[in-house]
Amino acid sequence: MVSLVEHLPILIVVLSLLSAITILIAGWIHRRTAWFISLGTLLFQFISSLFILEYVLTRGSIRYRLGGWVPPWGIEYVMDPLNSYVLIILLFLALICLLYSKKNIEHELPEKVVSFYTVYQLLITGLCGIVVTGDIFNMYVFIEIASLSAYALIASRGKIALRASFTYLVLGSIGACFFLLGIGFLYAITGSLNMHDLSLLLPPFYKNRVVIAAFAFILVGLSIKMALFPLHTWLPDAHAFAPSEISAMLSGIIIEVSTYAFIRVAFSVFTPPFLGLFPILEILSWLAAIAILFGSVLAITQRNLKRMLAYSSVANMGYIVLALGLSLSATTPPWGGLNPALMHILNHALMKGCLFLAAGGFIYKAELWDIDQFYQLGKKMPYTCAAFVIAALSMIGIPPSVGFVSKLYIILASIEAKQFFFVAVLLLSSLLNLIYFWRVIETMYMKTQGEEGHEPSSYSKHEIPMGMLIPIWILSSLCILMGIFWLAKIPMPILDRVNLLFGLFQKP
Amino acid sequence: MEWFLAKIFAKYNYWVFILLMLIGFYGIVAKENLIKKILGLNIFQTAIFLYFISLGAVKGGTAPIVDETIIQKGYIYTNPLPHVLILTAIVVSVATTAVALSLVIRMHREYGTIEESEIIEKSLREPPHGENSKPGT
Amino acid sequence: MTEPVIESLKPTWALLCPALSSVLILLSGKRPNLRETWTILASLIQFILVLSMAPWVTQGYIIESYLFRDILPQVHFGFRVDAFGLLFALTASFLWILVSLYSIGYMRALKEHAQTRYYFCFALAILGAMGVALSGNLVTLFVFYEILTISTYPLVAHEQSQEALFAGRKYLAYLLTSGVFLLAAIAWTYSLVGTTDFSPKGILNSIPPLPSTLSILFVLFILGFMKAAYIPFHSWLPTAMVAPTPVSALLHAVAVVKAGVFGIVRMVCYVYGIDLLKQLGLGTLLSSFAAITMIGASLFAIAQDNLKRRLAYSTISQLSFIIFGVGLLTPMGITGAMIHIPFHGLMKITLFLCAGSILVASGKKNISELEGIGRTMPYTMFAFLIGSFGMCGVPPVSGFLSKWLLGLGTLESGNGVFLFLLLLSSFLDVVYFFPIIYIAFFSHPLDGIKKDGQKRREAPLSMTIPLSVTALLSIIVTFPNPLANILFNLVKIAVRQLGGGG
Amino acid sequence: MIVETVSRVMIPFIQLFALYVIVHGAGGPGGGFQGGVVFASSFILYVIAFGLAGGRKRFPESVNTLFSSLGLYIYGGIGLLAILFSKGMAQYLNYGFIPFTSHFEENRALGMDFVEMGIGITVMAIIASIFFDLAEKEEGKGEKENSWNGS
Repeated sequence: MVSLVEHLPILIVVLSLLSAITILIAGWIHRRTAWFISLGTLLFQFISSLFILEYVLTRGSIRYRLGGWVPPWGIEYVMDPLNSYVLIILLFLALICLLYSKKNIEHELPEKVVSFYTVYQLLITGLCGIVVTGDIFNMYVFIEIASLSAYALIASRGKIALRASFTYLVLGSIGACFFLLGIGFLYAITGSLNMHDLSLLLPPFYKNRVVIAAFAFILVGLSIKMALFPLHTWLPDAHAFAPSEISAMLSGIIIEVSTYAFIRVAFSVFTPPFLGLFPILEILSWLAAIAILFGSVLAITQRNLKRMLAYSSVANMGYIVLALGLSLSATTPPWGGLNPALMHILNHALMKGCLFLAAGGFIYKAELWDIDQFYQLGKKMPYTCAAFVIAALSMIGIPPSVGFVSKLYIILASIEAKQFFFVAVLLLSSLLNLIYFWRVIETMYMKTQGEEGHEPSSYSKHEIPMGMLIPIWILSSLCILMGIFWLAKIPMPILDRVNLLFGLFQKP
Repeated sequence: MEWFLAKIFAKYNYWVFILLMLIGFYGIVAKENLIKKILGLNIFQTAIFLYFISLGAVKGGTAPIVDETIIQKGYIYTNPLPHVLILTAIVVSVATTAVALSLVIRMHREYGTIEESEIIEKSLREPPHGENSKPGT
Repeated sequence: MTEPVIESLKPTWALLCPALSSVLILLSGKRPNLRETWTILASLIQFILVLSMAPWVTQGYIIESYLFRDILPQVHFGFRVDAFGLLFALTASFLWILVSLYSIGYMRALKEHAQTRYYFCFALAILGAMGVALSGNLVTLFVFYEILTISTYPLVAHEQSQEALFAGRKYLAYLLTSGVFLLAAIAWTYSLVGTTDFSPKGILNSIPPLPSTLSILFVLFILGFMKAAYIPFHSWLPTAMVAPTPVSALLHAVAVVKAGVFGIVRMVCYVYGIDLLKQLGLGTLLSSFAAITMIGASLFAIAQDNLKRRLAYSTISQLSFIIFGVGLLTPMGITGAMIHIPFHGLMKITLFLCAGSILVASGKKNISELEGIGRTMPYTMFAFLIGSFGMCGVPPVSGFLSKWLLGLGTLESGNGVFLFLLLLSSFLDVVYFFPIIYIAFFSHPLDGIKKDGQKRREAPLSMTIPLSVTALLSIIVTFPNPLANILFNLVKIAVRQLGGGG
Repeated sequence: MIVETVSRVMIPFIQLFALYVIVHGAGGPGGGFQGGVVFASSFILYVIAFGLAGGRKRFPESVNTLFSSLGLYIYGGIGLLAILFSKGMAQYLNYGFIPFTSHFEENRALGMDFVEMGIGITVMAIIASIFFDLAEKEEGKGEKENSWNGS
């Protein structure tokens, strides 16, 4: 007997796929329906993901065999605390971005509303697929579905976005190919593609060069997808010129789901003992430290707000990977293990989501792209700007926001790992964050554009519609609330379960 | 020397795949023309597909259509799983190519060229961004 | 020895006052009267709440109110009010009432822009200062410390001119950088001893002493409390004087800088513990350091012509008295240092409010322009006189008492050089305050504006009353009376708790 | 003239062959992808013989979209039917539980055939639409093509 909740992982993926084509057909009949279908599907998905989390936490992991075939032959979907957690983040941000896009897409891409939502839904399908699957080849397919949809969505604005999308496409395909090659090596040595099965078959071969090469290929492939420092070159343009909700999804979810994929492969397939054999995680954390500094410094030099945020994403991926790199050396709860990395995945999704959506608001109302154009924006668009400020302060790490919590935890983890250099990097980066966000905030609120800027007409309110404002505000208030929740340890049991799963620290 | 050659030819499928991969990679990196870049990408992907398929090959194996005769006569048949996987991967690769081509078509329509450097040059000359809120205009 | 603990939500309520009022202020931005009513109301309620905690604390209880337990193992987010914290809280909340009144007059008289933002940030800043005062551990303190920094930025850059923006940037650059050091220091402390709770015994003495580690940590902490504006990290404070005067008054004479000093005292007495510091010999170092600031800032002050800038340097110098006193690590020194927090607050706020009144009434900012102002604004300048006497340590004013105690502290520590430095600094105080008084009262303005200058022209009542009150109070607290008793009792209890269970 | 006549004769056979390939996907060489492409080639032949406009008339864009969606619906829906008919007992794609016939294995085979058909229809529609798009040089529809790699 399979309980109803156990069907939800597959339903999340399949219904999302079916709704994508339903949107396409319904869009022929009436354009307006597209958004509503998408909304309905996403609501269903989001609520299901909550049920899944509840089920996983109370009754243990779900192992769902597609078509009743027994793994390792059949494809298996596995829900454990790690991916139920990521799934919720993913669907939540997707829902928020969808709410936002109703007005924004009608404004930005009036001719392509239907195809936008179709592809958007496909993107969600791909992302959900990456998260729920327990089969490594299946993961590759879903990564490609998500990436292809992302290429199309990025390109939807035309002009420069086309070039950005093309760059992303080429690099992303190379990354996917590397990932596929890694899978091929693993398959060559074990003859299995099921992650659980692989993790059981691999240990005798840990010192085998093929396995190491497989890991290296997978690491490089996924690093491209998650824009880890030397491989981030596609990211700034793609983030900057995509429609804003897609930028938010890219920065808040897509690169982070790739990080999830890496965590899954590194910890579920290769398992911590393998990672302990080689200084992989150390190299990663050093790269991440460079990424943090490099991203922050380049962010300072940007004039375009969305590009600046994009570089900030590079830095934030650095945070996540740095935390990931420390996960084996820092083992004391609550900051040990994967906790800080998983925390920052959620926190970054909230903060960057809010920032990109707010940046989209400026573009929507006034076509403002560059930071130096933001004179008096604090008066014209008070609510959007206030949300932006909250999220920016959170990025800087002002307590009690989410940014502060992640920073604190990563610092504590690096102190435990005796990596004082990383502490310095983290602290320095929060100062750099301050510099580039403060430039924006100062221009918004404080600077006056010479004398003509004082005309009373420029003070009139010019706020974005409610449909866009509410999602922004949900995210920005969550930036604070979630920080308090983290401090109150409300979501901690989930993370503790994740660490238990990988044996990263034993509960006392 | 002989030993070396034997070593190389024993695993010739790997050498072919690596060679193809590098050719593809060269195409992606070095070619200015976007279509050629896509071709390079395709070669790159195909190399990996070939590698996968060669994994499944068994010397002297027949097609993996299993019916009574094959089982009775104890024929060796090649491993079909990599082929199935590659079928999916080919679909993915075709889709990627389709998207890439459509991007190139649209770029050609915008800029009138498919040389990367010219596109970059032209895109830098146009007003920074902003004006393109309505695509295709 | 552990003190009896009372669980009470009062500290939380006291903090909710400014938090709620900030929201209400934002909501009623269109109606100035309502908006300012909220400010006054919140400040009054908050003061009453804080005052109502005083009886418990003077009986030796400690009030605890934890919102979230175990945000990290052994770290609770919440408040723990002891005598020293309450002392600062009382000072800050009391002065908030007066400054609120004053700023209504000031802001209206000068028709400043963005008043809603001003009051909003003001309330948030008080929230930060109160949080710093009442917090029970370093993590909570850090949270409010950063809130204080951020919320005062819009106040500093209020004018939005190039100069104000520059000042704001400098302000943030200094203070957030220091916040980073503070965070590093806190995280390090936590990883060393596994707790960040303040304890009168100190918490860092629970581990085997590692002189070099603890010294580096000490430097980190000191850098972390850059709000105390010690030399060479003082230059943000004079620059920040471009802010509206009530802001300078409350935030740069009371809340912000005092939060820094408060933090240093907390760190010295409650994190390191007096014994440990004596062992490490860091106290003398701290005092010498503070002494340099005392003398140096006074010398700088002499050179300033802008009244507010001179007062700012005076603040820097006076703050170092507190650090100096704590660094002596003797009961008397610490008593003097602690009591100097409210006393200096009262006196300095009087001076700043006077400076603001002068600006509103006559539009003058520089000391050289103040000729004869003692006659046109007698009340204001009389209050100023009291304040500056206090600064110099002239007996009937409270500044005398704290300096007396500090002097005793230096003798107790047996270091004659420190006594000399203290006296020298007091002398320098006279040197830079006397000219102001001389110019104001005895110097005659130039003939051309003489007639005009002879008329009495005080600032609005809502401005003159607060400054008179603070001036009066700074005399009253010198003599035994209920108010002074509360303050002295608090200090006594705090020192007794620190004094190794004595 | 010759081309047209030959095409007229050839097209039905091509399509028949395509159907053969599609339904043999489960038990032998062939399947939805191959069959779909063969089927689409018949349209391409038609367009070559009778011109673009004629081809478009026979196979308009709306039908194209409808077919591509229909294929996916069949593909996804059959799997869902498995859950529905077994009242939540069986997993997704467990075709054995769909009561086409009374026999479990036969059900499974039939289920797979249906899936192959779904794939075939989608592939056919998409290949045709790519062909038309490229031929007509219309506004590029980069977004639409990838709706089929889900199958």
